[in-house]
Amino acid sequence: MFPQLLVNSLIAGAIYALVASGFSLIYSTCKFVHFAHGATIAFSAYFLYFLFSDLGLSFGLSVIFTIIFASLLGWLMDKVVYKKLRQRKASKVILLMTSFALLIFFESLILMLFGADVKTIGYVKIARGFDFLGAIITPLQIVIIAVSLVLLVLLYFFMKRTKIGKAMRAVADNKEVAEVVGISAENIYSWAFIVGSAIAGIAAILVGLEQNLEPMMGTNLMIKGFTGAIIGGIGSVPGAVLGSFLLGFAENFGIWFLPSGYKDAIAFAILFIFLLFRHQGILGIGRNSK
Amino acid sequence: MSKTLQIIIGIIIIAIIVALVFVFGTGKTTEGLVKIGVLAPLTGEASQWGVPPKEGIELALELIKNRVDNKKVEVIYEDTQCDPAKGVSAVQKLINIDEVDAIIGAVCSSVTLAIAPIVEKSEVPLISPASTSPKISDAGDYVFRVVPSDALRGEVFADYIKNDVGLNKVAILYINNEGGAGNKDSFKKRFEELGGKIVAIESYAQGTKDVKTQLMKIKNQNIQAIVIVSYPADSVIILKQAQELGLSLPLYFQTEALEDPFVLEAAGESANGVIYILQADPSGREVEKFENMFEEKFNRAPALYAAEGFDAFNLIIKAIKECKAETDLSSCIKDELYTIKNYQGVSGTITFDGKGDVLKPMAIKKIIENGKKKVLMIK
Amino acid sequence: MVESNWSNILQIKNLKKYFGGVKAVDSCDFEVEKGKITALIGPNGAGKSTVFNLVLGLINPDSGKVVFNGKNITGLKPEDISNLGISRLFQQTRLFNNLTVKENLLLAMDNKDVKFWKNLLGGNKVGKDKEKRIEQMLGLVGMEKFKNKISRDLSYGQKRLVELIRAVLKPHIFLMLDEPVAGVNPKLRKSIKGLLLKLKYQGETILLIEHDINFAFSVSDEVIVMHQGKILAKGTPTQIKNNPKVLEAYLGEQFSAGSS
Amino acid sequence: MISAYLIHLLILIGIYLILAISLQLSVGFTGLLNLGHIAFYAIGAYISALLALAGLPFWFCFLLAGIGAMFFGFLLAISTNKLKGDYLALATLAFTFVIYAITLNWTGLTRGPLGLPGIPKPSLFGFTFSDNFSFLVLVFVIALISYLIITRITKSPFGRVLEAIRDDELATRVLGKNTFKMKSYALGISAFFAGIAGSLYAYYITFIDPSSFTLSQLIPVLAIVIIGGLASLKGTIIATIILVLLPEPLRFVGFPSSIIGPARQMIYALLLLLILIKKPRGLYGRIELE
Repeated sequence: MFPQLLVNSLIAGAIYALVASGFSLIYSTCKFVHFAHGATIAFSAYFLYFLFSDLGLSFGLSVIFTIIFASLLGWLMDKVVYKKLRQRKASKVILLMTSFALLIFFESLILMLFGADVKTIGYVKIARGFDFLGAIITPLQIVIIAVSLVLLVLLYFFMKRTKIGKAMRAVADNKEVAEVVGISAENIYSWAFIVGSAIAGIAAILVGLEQNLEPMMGTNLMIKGFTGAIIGGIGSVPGAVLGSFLLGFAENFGIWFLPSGYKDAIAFAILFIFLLFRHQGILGIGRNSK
Repeated sequence: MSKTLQIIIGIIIIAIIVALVFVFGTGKTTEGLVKIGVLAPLTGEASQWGVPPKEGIELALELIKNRVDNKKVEVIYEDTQCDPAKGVSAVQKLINIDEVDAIIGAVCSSVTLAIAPIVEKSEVPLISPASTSPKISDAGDYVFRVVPSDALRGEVFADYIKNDVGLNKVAILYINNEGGAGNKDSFKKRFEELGGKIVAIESYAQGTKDVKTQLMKIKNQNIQAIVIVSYPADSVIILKQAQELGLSLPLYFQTEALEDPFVLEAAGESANGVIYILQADPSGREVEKFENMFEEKFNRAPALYAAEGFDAFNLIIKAIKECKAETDLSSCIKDELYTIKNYQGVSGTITFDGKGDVLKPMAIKKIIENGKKKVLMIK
Repeated sequence: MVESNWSNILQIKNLKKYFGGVKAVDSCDFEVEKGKITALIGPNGAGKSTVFNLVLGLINPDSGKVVFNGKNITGLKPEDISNLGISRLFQQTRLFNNLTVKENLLLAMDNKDVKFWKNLLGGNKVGKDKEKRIEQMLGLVGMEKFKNKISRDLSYGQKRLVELIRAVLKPHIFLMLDEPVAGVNPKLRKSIKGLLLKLKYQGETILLIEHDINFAFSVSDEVIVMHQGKILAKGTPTQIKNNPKVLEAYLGEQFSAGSS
Repeated sequence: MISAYLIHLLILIGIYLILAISLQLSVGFTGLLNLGHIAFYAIGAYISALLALAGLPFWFCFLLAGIGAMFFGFLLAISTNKLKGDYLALATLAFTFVIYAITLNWTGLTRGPLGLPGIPKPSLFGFTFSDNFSFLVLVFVIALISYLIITRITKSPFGRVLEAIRDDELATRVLGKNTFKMKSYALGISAFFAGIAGSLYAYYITFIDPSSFTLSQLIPVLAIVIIGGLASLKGTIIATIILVLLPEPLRFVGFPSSIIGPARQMIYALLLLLILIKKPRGLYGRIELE
């Protein structure tokens, strides 16, 4: 049974990582908890459903448009709402509250536009997974794990090599200093939202295919994604992916021994323990409060 | 006080005044008006089984062209979000402001249990289209429901599996919410009474999309079948992941979820051979008429509990007709409802017992192949 | 001021603190004599503020000992060290921005406000004598009319003055001031210098970090020069002025002959 | 009769007021971004419900609910002492999820998802608060006492130290105050009142289950504290009235029945966003967090 548990954990971890990486990118740069990231994922998944199942666009086109839609949605949230609050130097608790309000708003909008009934994107047929060293896994699940790992590598290079990536890390490290050397923080915030939400688009596509769609999917994914991000180290994006895989493993191996009702309890207990003993997470940089 | 502050406070006050005027405006002409309140989770996680009953009611209202005898029928919808506190707020408003004559709802047992004492004290009859918790049976004289309690469903299904199919060792996978736990408890009690053995019990949280490890734990045991209690969305996930894991065990769903067209469409062949239990359909004619009319209005098939919403509304209308010029319409409706025997509803033949519960024959159905179903037994 | 038999109020013994590769404090040894004003000077990054943080327990040393008033206080919590009688002024302003000047000062005057039940039942009211003391201290630096102003609305210089008064008002036997006159206009510098000298004549012991060497020399009895985490030299201002090591490593051209 | 409906709303306002002013004590006055408040609300509700169902007198269940919640408040304070800002928010939010998972799965104690129905009406000195009006009087009196106690705390020198901790904890420690003890008191007292509110909720709604104590119940209370204005008890009262009454007029607006649910949620979210953007410091906010 061990290989199958391993595969289940990898799949779960990969899905959480897709959610956590986007969220963590936005958090590390803009320094606030953007809970409405879940709504971006949910809305993008429904947008893919609208393009592919309703309008009947080709799957390839629908995917590209969905990713564009996701980054546009994230960018709009920043420009229309968060930017005003930043200009008024609103404190973190207000930004957090605003992200909750945005989450409620978008989830109700999805409910109004698409109704409450369960939707599935019928692109991938349900078929018995094939054997892979004694564990059963479907092609889509392999794609999810692969994309998640590739994403980790791409993100790593994006942050290390590209101009925007370095600027983001500079702003994340010290906004004032970054501005002194000519990086416009506002500009970088927009980029953080664009890239972070694009990742949310990718997550929406893969999760939308693997699971069915419901209006509240954003909140559920977001809670696990942010748990993974914190365990991995809220400040570091690769950490978020690592933390998400750890969460996937802990949950699945955990309920192998404990009654399965405790799946969420295990996840949150680990989160709590990490926040107490190593609050900066595995890869996080310990911000010693001066 | 700054300008913007005054604007905000102004908006709130105007809104409240408008609301009260709106209320008083309609309040007066109650003679020629029958008011029915509807409580259902229209948003939030439970909206997937809160919206269908509302649609069933809308269809029924349209069919009677908003009138009964010489009175106009008005339906007022309230969103409970499956939250007891919001349910109490909504029912207080329906009873004390709108002065409704009857209530259809709530959907979630938790809300029904919270509002039961209030409707009991205000003597307003309530018919729940979906609350299945056994506790509701003795929640009050004014509390009715058109769905069998989990207790009944669990017993019938346990009898069927133990005696008719003849299985002794099963596992249970249930959704960890009020409906799921209620069904699990009643099945387990009855099945063990009959000498069967529950080898493993696994659960999953509402809203989870990954039950692979739970299925694996069950696959690991030596059992003859899995009894599953789930809602529409989760049923698709369970069927999909069971197929993906190559689970060959026969699946028995103690839920009407498989009757939901979305589930069959999404699950595809992974649903073939699955057996589930639901309230027995009356003669086909009744159900087909309802489904065609529903399709015409909403251009999609009726989802779970839409039929129950439809029946609940028509039962109240039937009671109102009998009551004619009664002064205290609410109590009269209550008394009339207790006289309902073998009512041919679209959700099954309905007879109310002394506690307002419904005695409905249960049907065991088997899904032959992509959507085609066969009734195996009526118990 | 409680009399203790030791002539030195503070002893630093072989203190070490490395941040990664940076040797912020590299085995320092020095003492601070009671009843005197001692200045700790040195170029930026010499480790002066780090020594202050080590003494006050904000960060723990890698090795070495801090003895205060005959008691080894290494590793104690900041609040416990502070209650032994040390009052500190931070380098950047750390006033309680949302509270008024008076509230900032009241917080320092005693620790009776941490008792929950006494405060809940109405004890610990602000007595007449406290009001007078606050008014009197604020008068020293001409800030009495700002008593009820919210601290964040004060200018930088005014904030420094209030913080200085807060440090002095806190019951203490040893004052540690981190650049008390930095960013303060010349007129106010004179009144601060006057205040420090007045405190010294009242028998107080002051250790201050100062960038402005002229001000340091003009007010202190002893000077300790730090450079790259080490003690370069110790002595009276005149000795330090002529000390070749200090001249070469640190003072160089900017030291002007006359003192202000 | 309209009065019964208004009485119901006033009872809700009373309960939410106790919840909001106690949250204000930890968020507004002590600067502890405590998102675990609903967990204490749940603990209080469950303790008093279980004891009431066991037939114990009202005053005993009521007080024990407060004390029980306070105990968990101290526990949380001790474990999260070193955490600041976002980390504290995330740890306390994780605490809420842990308590939710426990109440959901410890079926032996809490009957899990089946909840606890049939909680008896409270009775004091022989008088049973059976009708809503007498219950309103009870809630009003308790809310008034809570308000007076919390006002007294925040106006006293003890409250001044809490505000000092909010503005600059390090400087407060350097003045010789044991901020750890003070923060524990603040969190403990705020948890006590949340427990009291939970007890009143249980007695009033007569049925509690885990789903009544989740993130969606935290958002309105946090909104009240922010919109009322941090560290302003007067603002909190007005914000409680506004936010509890806000959804009510929406019930009377005749939306087409197909979108009635989501439409109200969206307007509620929009109004929330409007107030947050227009007044980031809240209606009576007088302080600025960093």
